[in-house]
Amino acid sequence: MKTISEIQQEIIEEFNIFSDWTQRYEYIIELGKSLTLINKKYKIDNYLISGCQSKVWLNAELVGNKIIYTADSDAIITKGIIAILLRVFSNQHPSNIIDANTDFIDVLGLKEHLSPTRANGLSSMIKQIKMYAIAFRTKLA
Amino acid sequence: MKTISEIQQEIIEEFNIFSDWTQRYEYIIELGKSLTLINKKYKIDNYLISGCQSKVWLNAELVGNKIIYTADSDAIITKGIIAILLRVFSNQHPSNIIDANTDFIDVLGLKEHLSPTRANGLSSMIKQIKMYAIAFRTKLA
Amino acid sequence: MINIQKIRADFPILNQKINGKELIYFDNAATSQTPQIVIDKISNYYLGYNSNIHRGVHFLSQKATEAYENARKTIQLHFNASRPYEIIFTSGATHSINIIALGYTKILKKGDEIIISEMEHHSNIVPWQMLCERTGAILKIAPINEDGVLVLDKFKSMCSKKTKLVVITHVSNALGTVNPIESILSISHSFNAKVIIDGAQAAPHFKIDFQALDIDYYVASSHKLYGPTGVGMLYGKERLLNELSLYHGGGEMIHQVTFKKTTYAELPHKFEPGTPNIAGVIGFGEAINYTNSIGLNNINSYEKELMEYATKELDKIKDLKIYGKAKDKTAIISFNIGKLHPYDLGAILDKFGIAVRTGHHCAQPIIDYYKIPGTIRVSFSFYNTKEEIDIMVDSLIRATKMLQ
Amino acid sequence: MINIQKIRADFPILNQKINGKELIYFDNAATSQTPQIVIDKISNYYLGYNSNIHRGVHFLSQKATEAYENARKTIQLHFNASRPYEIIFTSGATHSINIIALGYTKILKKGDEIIISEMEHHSNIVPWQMLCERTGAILKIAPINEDGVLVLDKFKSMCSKKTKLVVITHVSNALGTVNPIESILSISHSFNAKVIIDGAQAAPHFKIDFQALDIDYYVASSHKLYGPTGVGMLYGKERLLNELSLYHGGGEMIHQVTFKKTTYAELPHKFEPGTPNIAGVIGFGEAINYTNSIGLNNINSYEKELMEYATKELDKIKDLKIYGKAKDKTAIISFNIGKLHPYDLGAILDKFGIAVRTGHHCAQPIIDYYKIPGTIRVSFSFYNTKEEIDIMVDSLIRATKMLQ
Ligand SMILES: Cc1ncc(COP(=O)(O)O)c(C=O)c1O
Ligand SMILES: Cc1ncc(COP(=O)(O)O)c(C=O)c1O
Repeated sequence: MKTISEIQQEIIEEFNIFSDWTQRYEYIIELGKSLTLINKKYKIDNYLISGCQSKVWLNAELVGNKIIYTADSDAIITKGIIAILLRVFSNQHPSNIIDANTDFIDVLGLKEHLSPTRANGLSSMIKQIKMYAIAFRTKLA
Repeated sequence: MKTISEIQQEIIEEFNIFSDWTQRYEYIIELGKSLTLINKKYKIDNYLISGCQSKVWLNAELVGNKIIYTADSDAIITKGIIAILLRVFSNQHPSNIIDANTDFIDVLGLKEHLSPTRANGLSSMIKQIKMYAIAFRTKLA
Repeated sequence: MINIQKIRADFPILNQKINGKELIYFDNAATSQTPQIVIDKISNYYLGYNSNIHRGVHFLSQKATEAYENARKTIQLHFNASRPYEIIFTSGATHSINIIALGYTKILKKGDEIIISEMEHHSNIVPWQMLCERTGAILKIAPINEDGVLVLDKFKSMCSKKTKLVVITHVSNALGTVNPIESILSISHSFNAKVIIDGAQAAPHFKIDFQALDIDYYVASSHKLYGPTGVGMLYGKERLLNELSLYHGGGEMIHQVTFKKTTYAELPHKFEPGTPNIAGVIGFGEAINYTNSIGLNNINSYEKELMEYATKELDKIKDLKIYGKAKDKTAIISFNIGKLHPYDLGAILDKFGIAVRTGHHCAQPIIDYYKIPGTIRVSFSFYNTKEEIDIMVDSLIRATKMLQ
Repeated sequence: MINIQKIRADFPILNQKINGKELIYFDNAATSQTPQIVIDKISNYYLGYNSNIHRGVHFLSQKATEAYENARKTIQLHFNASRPYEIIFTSGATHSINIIALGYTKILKKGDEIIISEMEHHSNIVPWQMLCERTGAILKIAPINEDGVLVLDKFKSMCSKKTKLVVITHVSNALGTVNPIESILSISHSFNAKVIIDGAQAAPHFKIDFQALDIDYYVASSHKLYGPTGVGMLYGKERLLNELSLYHGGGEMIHQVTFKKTTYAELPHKFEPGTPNIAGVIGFGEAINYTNSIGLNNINSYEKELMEYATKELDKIKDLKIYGKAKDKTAIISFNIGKLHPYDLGAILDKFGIAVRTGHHCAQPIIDYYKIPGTIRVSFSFYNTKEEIDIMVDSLIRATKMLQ
């Protein structure tokens, strides 16, 4: 089982082979297209994190002592970044999720998408991911 | 009987002998001190033109076909300028008052005191002088 | 005639690279750029005569006051208001609208009606919803058709003697539609209703004559008019402004204050409590001077040319759908490409150095009308060029390929 | 320590002649001067990244948004507020006060009491009079004594469980008195009253810690804080801000708008409808940075030195009477000479190149208290010098001779 920072390092290395933003974006778009679909029953307002640019739906479940996140978005770039975030955060122990940071996103050259002012829902999604982790840690304790 | 513009010219010439603003101001202050007092019964709120810096009281009476203005202020420089204005406008026919302008004040180097934004009451006083003239002209007609 | 080289040199901000590409600024409807002469005017204020205005006896204060009041006269003349004090300086169009809406709190009665169009900006919706909540007045929505055009017949049939206010944008910020304000004014006036016109998107693009059109209220923002941020104007006919009640108190706006009784100053001061945005207002005046030095007619015809060219070129893109097909449109094109999300296209255009706006443009009801998540909005100014449009169209095609 | 040569070089406006004399600017309480670094910050905004903020996907918009939100953080840290969103940007202190006063419209009931001091600025009187008119609340005046000091005992005895709000200036703009806000806060809080502190004249001169002092609401103006015009701040505790009702609607401040129902965004956005004064806010943040680079403690002790020196020198002038003899005073001296009218003295000082303020300083009640037509107010900043004070005293003596 890889740690969060190992996965982050892995992604950074994958991105290193791209020589410009077009390739990075094409990859993200691919990731977006191949993102595992969220269960339809979670694609409702209760699970909605609304940025005013794009919508994000997020669900979290505790399986054993790990959290499984699933998510979706109506915008494909947002979805691609969601795929990256889930790869990092999903299937991890709550404590590790709480402690993790998202600086690797800067390294990938995607910083602007996580700006709280971009209102694409991603920065709220990260907040929400952490909130779930806090809630589930309490449950586990 | 001198016309308004003759009096204005006269004042400009008087001021010409002053070599700097101190002398001009000293003269104005003298004028202020020697201004004929307004009848006490007019020094009440009804006759008040209030600037928020200094107060001006103004009264006007029709004597024959001429208007006699009397006025006062609580600030001496304002009062001095009032003396100049009354010398120009008082004891003149309403029509001539209505047509007259006050550009000569600029020539005297006192322009700033007549700025509507200086709030010393003088610019409102000139408006009021003209209003009286309009009212009395109607009466005479 | 527009000398585009000369004009672009007036706007230093345009001469920069974003992400390695020449900046193409097509977000003018959100905020227009500011010419050097306006920037200098603001700097020179702080370098030379920064001072609080009105009531100051000293030189700097007099100079600042004069510059501030000259800006008011400039704007009065530009829009042909009959008196300088009918121009109230505010902090922006939104603020101007709120002053009017608050001002009607005591005038409107339960059951009175306010008609508002379906294509308003949030800033021209929420204040009226709040006014209705305060007074019990009823908000009625004048509908648009599929082309994004107000259905004038329907509007007319909604008017009655209950109609007290008609609220309408001169130009829709989401679609570019120019509304027929002459007809709206004459219909509304025939029912004795007052008309509030939101000119935020109109004033930058064509000449408006308040007296000739018999306009009741008109609002605009400096930052969309090549001027600084934090300044706006509210025009109202003297008689109407004097009927509005006041909800903001402060210095400047009073005649006399005692704890027993406060009497208010006259127009415009009673609507300008507190120290205003002095540098901003002076810069706003200079921006209007600059606009007039180019000529709004020149601006308008050049921008029309850009619009037509862009519409034609965009129409060539497969699956591109333009929202807003009014005959009379100005400087704004809103569109989507197939089912692509506007955010995705906007994010990629940004990488190409092209600034457009995506989303609901603070006009959610109209976006809801079309049942879409938002649009890409391209908005032009007279410093834009056809070459920029070509690059954008090209970039859109490339972005579309990436996203499909 | 203050390096006065270096500091004066930061303020280019000071280096000019008025009427042939070196400008001496002693009107800092009306508007302070702006250092070059702040002017440059504003210019650089318009030259480099002028753009509407929040919601923009493109580079310029992101950059402007970041700079704007950084200013909020700068100000939060400067005043030690616990959250950035407890700092609301407004168009000035007056605007800030009005937001609070409007916000209490639905909270106050008939018979509730608001206590306000006798030494308030009109901007901190009129909004509360209006609030009382709207709600039936009662305005009670906490008196001052002949020294211009709040009579704390009387204030305390006026407090009761009816007291809902206590409104007090931190520093009197007319007299310079520093009010004992710690005591006022603890007395008020013991009656469960909220305290609104007008910091317009305090924030420029000494450090304030919102959390340490347990401050409920605090307002200030950028243009008195070495920043640009048209910007102010409103601090409120999160819980309190969220209780205030909203009277201004617009873009930015909403979460969702339909004609049926509008839901508001969170703090701080719900109090910042419309496009804010982006350049102004960024400049305001830079002004705070500049102030901190000098150090408010240095500023405070230098200004104290100026104050004491000026008081001593002025006291030598025959028949000169200083209004405001509080032990704790800051950077402001108000006085008259014999029966001379302040306007006359001010007009002559202006001719000597000296900018002072004359009149009632928008604090008529306190001027009425002393039964005078107004005062001459000299207000200092850290770029002023003892030499300037000497010249002023000399000029006052000459002016007095002219007028007698
Ligand atoms: C004590 C005090 N409060 C409030 C204000 C109002 O500030 P502004 O005019 O910047 O809104 C002033 C400004 O003169 C002041 O001195
Ligand atoms: C049509 C319209 N009205 C009002 C506004 C609000 O203007 P401001 O944000 O400058 O107050 C805008 C700005 O987006 C607009 O486009």
